[in-house]
Amino acid sequence: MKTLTIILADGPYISEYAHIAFKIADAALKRYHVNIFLYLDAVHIPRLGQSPAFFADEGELFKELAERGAAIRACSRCAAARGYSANEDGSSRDYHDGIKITSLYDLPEMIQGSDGVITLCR
Amino acid sequence: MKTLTIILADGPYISEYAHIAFKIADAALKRYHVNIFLYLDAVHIPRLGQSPAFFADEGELFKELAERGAAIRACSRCAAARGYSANEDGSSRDYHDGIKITSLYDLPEMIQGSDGVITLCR
Amino acid sequence: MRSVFYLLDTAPYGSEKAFGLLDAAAVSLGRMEVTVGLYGDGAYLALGDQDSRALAIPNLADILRAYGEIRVLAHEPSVVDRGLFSEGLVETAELVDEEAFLVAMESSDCLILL
Amino acid sequence: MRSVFYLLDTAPYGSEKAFGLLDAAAVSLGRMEVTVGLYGDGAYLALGDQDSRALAIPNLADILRAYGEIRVLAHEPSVVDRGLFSEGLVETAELVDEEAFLVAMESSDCLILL
Amino acid sequence: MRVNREQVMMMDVFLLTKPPQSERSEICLKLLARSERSRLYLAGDGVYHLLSQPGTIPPSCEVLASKEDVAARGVVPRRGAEVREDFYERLVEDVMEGDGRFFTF
Amino acid sequence: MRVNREQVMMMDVFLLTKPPQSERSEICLKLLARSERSRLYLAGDGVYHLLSQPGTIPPSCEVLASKEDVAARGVVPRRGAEVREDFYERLVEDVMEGDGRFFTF
Repeated sequence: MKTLTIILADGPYISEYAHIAFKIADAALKRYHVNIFLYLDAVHIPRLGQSPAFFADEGELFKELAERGAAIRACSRCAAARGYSANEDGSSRDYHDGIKITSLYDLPEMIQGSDGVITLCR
Repeated sequence: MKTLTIILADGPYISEYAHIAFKIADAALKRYHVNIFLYLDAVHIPRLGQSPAFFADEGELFKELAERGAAIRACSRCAAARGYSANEDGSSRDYHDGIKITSLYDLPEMIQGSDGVITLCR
Repeated sequence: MRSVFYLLDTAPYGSEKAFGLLDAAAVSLGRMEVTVGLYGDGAYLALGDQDSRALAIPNLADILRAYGEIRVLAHEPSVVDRGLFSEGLVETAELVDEEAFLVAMESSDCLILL
Repeated sequence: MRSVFYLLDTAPYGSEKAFGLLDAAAVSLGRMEVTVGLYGDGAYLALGDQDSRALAIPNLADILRAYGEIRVLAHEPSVVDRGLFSEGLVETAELVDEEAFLVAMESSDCLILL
Repeated sequence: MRVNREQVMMMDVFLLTKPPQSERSEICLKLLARSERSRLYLAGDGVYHLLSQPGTIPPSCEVLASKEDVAARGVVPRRGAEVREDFYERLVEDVMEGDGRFFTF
Repeated sequence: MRVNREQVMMMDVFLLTKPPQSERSEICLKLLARSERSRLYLAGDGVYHLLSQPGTIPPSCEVLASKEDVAARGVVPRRGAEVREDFYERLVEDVMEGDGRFFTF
């Protein structure tokens, strides 16, 4: 199966890129494997307990992508800086299930093994 | 005592504005009352448990400003969207002490009562 | 501070800034004289036929219309550069030249950009 | 993907993007051919005499120097427009004209912008 | 969805989400002008390019735009474009199955 | 710190943190050009304005720059400027005690 990697760098709501990434991943998961790497402010996306008044809850949407098989990984340096701590297996009590905090070395690994790479940020 | 209001809209680390605001507030608190309104992504600034590898912990710095008397308020809509819930008194279990989640109506109130207003964002 | 100028220089929908700026302008009404200035990509906010239902986000043109007390100035050179001059624009937006736009910024007590 | 082009178009220090981009480029070495392209305000990263100790942030020019295997292309028109042409630039940065810059983007398997 | 391989071959694909006056749009349009065969996907603030002067986007370039983004922004296309509801399905297909180059801006 | 009231009166104060090619810098410089008496504070990426062509900032404008930001970015000022360690103290003083206008970009 071919692989698509999406790289994000913005948090949810402030820009629409988390949501555009969701729409791309949603379409891609029907036929392809999908990786999503959360870099810089994008580590805020999988946070539990988001309650936006006017937008869809991006955390829930990304959880759904993970349930459907997307490999979603957040940069450990960026996550730690912003207050998200990782358990030994990379999961986080602040994150939705299935989304892991991981090393930046996963980024080139994802890129190298991909047939398509899309970076979205402001 | 004269009042300075600082309005922020970026999260910590991704831009240097949280840190510039700290330096301005640090200087201003010697002679003036300081308000800081955290809007949009700036509601991430007072989060507990930040552990940046290469920068100062902005959460700790803003806690210090609050201890020195700065009134630091975060927009409730923006905070709820991003997963920060408020207790009845406006405090949050996710935030450093002294920083409150409040209504956007505090913003014009702060502006109206100020002798200087500085907005910093990307 | 008795008057505030909110300057919008980013396009609506692509970021939360336009919505956040309008929300801040709306809650400032009654307390202060409020001007919203549309400059650069902020000029896109003036497009009249916005329909954001499929994005499930509030219609920002309708917010402009709902708060008629907000003075909305659209910077004409920005409007022209973006090919918006011949488009239908929101009725409450006032097209002003650069001089008038800068004078409005200078004569407000306080400038806020998001 | 066997080659990656990281495009930096924002100034260093003002945002985390320059640091994040260099970090990503550094960890990509060994796995892929890595080019960092400095375009627009990204050209400021090439200034040679950076000293960020007072900001307590890593020196980004030194990071460029430390990873000599990264091919660093500075877009000449961006450098000239910013008055950097006569400044001392980081030794590992290669000044290239627009044609060469675009060709390098086109010939990489993958383009990443932050 | 069936793919016509001939049609997809050697087609350069661009995804653009930035408005016309941005520097990233400018780079995108430079690369687009150099491509012999191209398809441009406009999403988010990229749909404002549909208001541009004729000629900014090469006439030979096929343009697709995201329907909900065009509607939200109140854009009436001044240039021929397919405004599609299945925009993201088409984009993904092109990114994954095309063998031209792909760029996002 | 003692303040010379005469000196502070009717001085327009600008804080600029954006680099020269940005649109916000452009607006700031337009307002600066219209001011009869001005002081420009450059912090963050604003210090890159010290590399600008002479004439971009009005010659009569007093320019102050944040020392740590100038050093970090490796900027050698091409224009007369006070590169100060007490930059923020001075800025706050001017914002709070001046009775000209104040703008941040």
